[in-house]
Amino acid sequence: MSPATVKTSYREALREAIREAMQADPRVFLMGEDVGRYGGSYAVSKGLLEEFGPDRIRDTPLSESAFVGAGIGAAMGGMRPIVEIMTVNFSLLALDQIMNNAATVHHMSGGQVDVPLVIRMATGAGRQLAAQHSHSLEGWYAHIPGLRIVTPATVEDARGMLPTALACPDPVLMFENALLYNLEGELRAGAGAVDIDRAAVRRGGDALTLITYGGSLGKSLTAADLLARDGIDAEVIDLRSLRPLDDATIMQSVRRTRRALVVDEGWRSGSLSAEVSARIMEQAFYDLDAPVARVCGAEVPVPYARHLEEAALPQSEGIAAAARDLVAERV
Amino acid sequence: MSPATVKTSYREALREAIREAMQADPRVFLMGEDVGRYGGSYAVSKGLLEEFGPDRIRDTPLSESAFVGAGIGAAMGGMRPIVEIMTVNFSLLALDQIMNNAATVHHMSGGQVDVPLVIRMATGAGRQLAAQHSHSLEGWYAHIPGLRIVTPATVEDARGMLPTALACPDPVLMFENALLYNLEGELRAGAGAVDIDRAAVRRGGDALTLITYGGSLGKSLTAADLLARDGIDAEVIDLRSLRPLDDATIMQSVRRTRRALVVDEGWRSGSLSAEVSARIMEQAFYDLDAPVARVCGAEVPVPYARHLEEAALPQSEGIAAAARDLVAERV
Amino acid sequence: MSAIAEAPVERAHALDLLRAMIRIRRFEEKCTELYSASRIRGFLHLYIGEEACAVGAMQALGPDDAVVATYREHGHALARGIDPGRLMAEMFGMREGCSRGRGGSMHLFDTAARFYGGNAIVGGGLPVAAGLALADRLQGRQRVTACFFGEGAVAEGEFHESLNLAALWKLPVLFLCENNLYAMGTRLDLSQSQTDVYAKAAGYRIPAAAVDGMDVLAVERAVREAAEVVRAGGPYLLELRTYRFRAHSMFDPELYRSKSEVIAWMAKGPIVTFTARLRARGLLEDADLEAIEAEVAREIDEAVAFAEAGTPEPVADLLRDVYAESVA
Amino acid sequence: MSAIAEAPVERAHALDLLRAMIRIRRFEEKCTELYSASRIRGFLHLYIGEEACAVGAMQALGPDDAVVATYREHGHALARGIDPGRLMAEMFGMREGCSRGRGGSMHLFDTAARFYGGNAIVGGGLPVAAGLALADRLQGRQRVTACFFGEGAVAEGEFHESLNLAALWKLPVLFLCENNLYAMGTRLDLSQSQTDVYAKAAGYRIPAAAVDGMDVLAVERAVREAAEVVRAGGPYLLELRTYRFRAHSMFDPELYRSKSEVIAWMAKGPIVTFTARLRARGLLEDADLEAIEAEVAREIDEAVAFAEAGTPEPVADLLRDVYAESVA
Ligand SMILES: Cc1ncc(C[n+]2csc(CCOP(=O)(O)OP(=O)(O)O)c2C)c(N)n1
Ligand SMILES: Cc1ncc(C[n+]2csc(CCOP(=O)(O)OP(=O)(O)O)c2C)c(N)n1
Ligand SMILES: [Mg+2]
Ligand SMILES: [Mg+2]
Repeated sequence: MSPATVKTSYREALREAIREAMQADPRVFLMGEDVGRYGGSYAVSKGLLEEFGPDRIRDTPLSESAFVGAGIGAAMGGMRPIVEIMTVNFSLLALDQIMNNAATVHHMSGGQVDVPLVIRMATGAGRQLAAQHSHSLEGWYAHIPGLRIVTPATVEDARGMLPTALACPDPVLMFENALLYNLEGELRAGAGAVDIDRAAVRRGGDALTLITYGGSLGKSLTAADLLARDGIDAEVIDLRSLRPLDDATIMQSVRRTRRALVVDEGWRSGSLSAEVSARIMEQAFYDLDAPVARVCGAEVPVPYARHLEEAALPQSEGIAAAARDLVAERV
Repeated sequence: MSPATVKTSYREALREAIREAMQADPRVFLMGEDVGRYGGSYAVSKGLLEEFGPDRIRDTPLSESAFVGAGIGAAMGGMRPIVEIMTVNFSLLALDQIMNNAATVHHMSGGQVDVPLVIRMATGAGRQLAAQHSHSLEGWYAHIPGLRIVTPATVEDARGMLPTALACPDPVLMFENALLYNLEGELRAGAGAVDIDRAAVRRGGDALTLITYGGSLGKSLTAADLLARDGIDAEVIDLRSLRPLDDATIMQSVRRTRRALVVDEGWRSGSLSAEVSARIMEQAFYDLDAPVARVCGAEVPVPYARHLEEAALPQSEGIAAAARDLVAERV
Repeated sequence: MSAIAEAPVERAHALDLLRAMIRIRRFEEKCTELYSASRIRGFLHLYIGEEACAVGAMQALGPDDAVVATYREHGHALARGIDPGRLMAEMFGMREGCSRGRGGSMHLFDTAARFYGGNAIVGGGLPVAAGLALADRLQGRQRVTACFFGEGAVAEGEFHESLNLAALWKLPVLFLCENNLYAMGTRLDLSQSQTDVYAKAAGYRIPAAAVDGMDVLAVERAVREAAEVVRAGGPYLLELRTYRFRAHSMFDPELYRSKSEVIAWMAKGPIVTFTARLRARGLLEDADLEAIEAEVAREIDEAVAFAEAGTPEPVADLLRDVYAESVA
Repeated sequence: MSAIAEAPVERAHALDLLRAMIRIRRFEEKCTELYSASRIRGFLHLYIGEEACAVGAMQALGPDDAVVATYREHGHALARGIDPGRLMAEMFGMREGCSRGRGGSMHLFDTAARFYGGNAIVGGGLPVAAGLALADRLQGRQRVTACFFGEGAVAEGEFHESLNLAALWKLPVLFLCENNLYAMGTRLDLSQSQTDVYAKAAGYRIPAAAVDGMDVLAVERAVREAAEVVRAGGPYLLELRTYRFRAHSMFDPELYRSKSEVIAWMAKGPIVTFTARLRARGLLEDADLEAIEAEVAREIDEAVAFAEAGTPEPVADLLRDVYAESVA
């Protein structure tokens, strides 16, 4: 008998995860811009102010550096803060705190100081918000030792990554692709914590491996459907954690399919896709039947006009086309 | 008859480049922390305050975001600012201005607004300055469209990249590895502007290609000398520009040597080395006799203790060892 | 804040001000319509209720002065004299738009009008304004850079750094804080320990004042005075007390304020009060208002028509204008 | 700034204060020696001349209170009671160092003493201090977080954001600005339009004062008063006016100030003036001073011996302590 499931949105799953964590542990609190009275700019925290009060659902001033730094300090002081940065675009204002404090203090204190902090932020393009509001920087953040980077792409992960991240003594950055908030899915009743360091095979296949994460997972699965119509059976890997990367799952798949295409919404040069490609080069070169290919964000500040924005981002058709080229390639 | 040369340090070459630019163009000025009365934290601008006065050699308060933003605004207003951020470590405080304004405004204004700005900063580890003062983020910055990233690694480039960068209508970030300031070299008398978009082959060789830049160039050349003693003839490419990357020069070499090792002081995951490896995968896969290898910074906030810091950074012996392994590898 | 209700005003000028405010109001009302029809997309932040700020302020600026604004800048762009058709085309994402369709509502640019955005990072425009002013200072030009921002930006570090820099270097920046009491859903007293924004200027030794941002004449006078101080050589901070009648953006359910609060402020609206005042002084007849409305309606129809006739940029040109100089 | 030269002081306490200051002075003199001998490397920022600030301030803090300091923190670490041997071993890069040799001079940490660094990004410690205080507030603990920073940090956005946040949320942070007039080579009046640092607190409605940072008793009294305000529930900004006698770091040629300026300040030095005052009041004899010097010399010898006997961390352990929990 399969367990009962409930239909839930990604947004609701996140809210439920926050609520449960706050109920279970008085050290957990949420702070960020407009998380309280406004209800969260993506409505994730809607209703939580009423439930938990303004001490634990803290609206902050527009002071990204200070409230992220305060999250670090509060974590050092024994709390389990969830800091919401409204979107990744504004996180640049807090990058000094993130890289120079959150990521380093455990090491530079010789292991004395822990920073059990979770920073959540919306990420990604696709809503015509133009050049200053469309960054996809989660792969870029994955460069920084001392941080963990997770990218829930399913309702289950939206529900389950937060408790694990909160239990982790290290700073975890959780990137929520803004196009996913309305995603609906069936959640196992009683679904809870999931791991935050393993990749997941979201679709099995033999012809090639699509490696992706976050907002591009759905597009990649759609691409796999398109490919299936042509008789091409693509495996789809959701990285889930961008730091650490789960090399084992990637290599296991690529050694079998012998072809890999990395799909990454970030600007191509220096995106996470490059790291994935380089690792396959290093660990599975002799198993490849064709060079690893990439479908990435175009190297342009994301333009406003709809057709241009669409052209600037990975799309299912483009992914499928690249996959077909890859499968057609012969050594 | 070879032209006369003068012995010059990297520091002096930079200073001479700044001086010449300021003499030639009244729109050029230098601003940053301690560039004036202190003489520049690495003494690059020493003496320039006396020569050009405090209007054009401007000491700024500790306000990285404001003075970088002011550089952007001044460039938009017709000046040719050189902004010095003391070190890359502090540039995180200005990253919003760099990514969200300098890199985007030309595009999001539909090509109307130019930002002819040069931002110079010291970068790199190796002086036991520990976790908050040892970042090598130039490769990471190369992810951002709209910016140009250059890494002078020779006295000639220290002398010649600045005028070209100043003549460029786009924002150019110039990363000066702090260990290079004392580097001495012979400079052609009358040496001036050099290109800022092509890689340079610093040493010819057939056995493999070492691809590197900035502070790792010297170490790679030393490694090449070590290898030469073993009869291994390494080619050494200095990327010079990290954005754009000069694919042609890289591929031309790799197609010939059929083996490539990328040396990058940045933390390995998501460093520029990954992008270089991925591009070789994409453009020269069938010419490779072995997978592209990397020698990078260890994934750790740089520790203070000397022996640990040394172990955390690429060193000539390690580069040579990796090169030997690579050459020994047989398909 | 000084009451200047009785200050004299020339009829022609008064009608110009009124027309400018009505133009913004009707333009934005049209925008909401077009947004519902999905002709405009992305974020759309309306200035409705705050028109007196931009209109009053622009009176004090000459063509050589510069303007730096935020993502809530339709009003500033119009008041600055940028053609409504080019603005509308921008929001349609057309090549004929003032930013070639690359920017959209949040990134209106026009260098000919010295209008430097359309900046959508809160606080991000302040350092840039300081830099524009620095360029003027270094080149010996007697210009003002007017920098608009919301009271929410006051909490950002860039506010602090920029005001200090401007004061220290005597940069001709006119800081214009449009205090509409809310930053999205965050009321001023939940973001600032000191809620008198203008009082913060003392920490930088910058002269400052607050003015009723609902009174276009008061704004004009205050900005003229402030601009004179700036031209004489140094920054000034003017707080414009106003209110946003509409939601923060098209996605805002407005949970954070009561309908009655909004209605009370609407009664103090810049257009309704100015109209009443002009009528009371006999400077405005029904026919004047009708003429203005008709003229504005025609302008907006033309703007929409212009936008609709616009051409989308070819997808093949996606990568243009990333660099001014083509890269290798 | 209040003159409290005549305030009464107990002899034992006075000698404690003097000993604490002399300990710092001699410790750092030893550090310069060891730096010349390349036993200590990296950056070394000396506190010489400023000892009264840390020593006076620590008197007002209990063991449960927290300290956040900068890269110029040897004095704070010593005054907080951290073992000099562990500090010296840290600077030697040894496993027995207070940060296991990973931090060095700029990153002294000791959670047992609630000493949270050792922060080398100017201004970067202020938000963290606000967060530590927030944790106390949320957990209902009556603690103070003392946050030291230089006057150079006042220009950073993080200063502004942190003071506002602390005031808004009534966080128990004691902001201690050590105004030594220079940030590297930049004199205060070249970095601040308002050179009275404490006056900036008004912009946040934070109580504030300035005190003679060369007078250890004045500092102690001012910090006690300030800490009481903080414990009662909200931040306080205290400006400690002092001077750095030595170069900014070991690489600084000191082009930006005159030798005579330095000499004039040395005459006002915290140890020389306090010694003279105690002598004048008959609270200090030559023998006392000799005893203190002898005791301190012994402590420092022991510290150096401890450091020299330290063990370098094996290179194989390079990657430890990047994460508290091992990653896949
Ligand atoms: C740095 C930054 N943080 C957050 C946001 C998201 N955001 C956009 S507008 C806004 C409120 C700004 O309020 P205010 O400055 O008062 O201007 P108003 O919208 O009231 O005109 C916020 C939080 C942003 N754009 N930039
Ligand atoms: C954000 C940042 N910018 C620049 C530096 C380089 N730097 C180190 S100390 C210093 C001067 C700081 O002066 P102040 O705050 O007055 O402290 P003091 O050194 O006088 O104790 C500078 C510029 C830094 N560490 N961090
Ligand atoms: Mg507002
Ligand atoms: Mg100082």
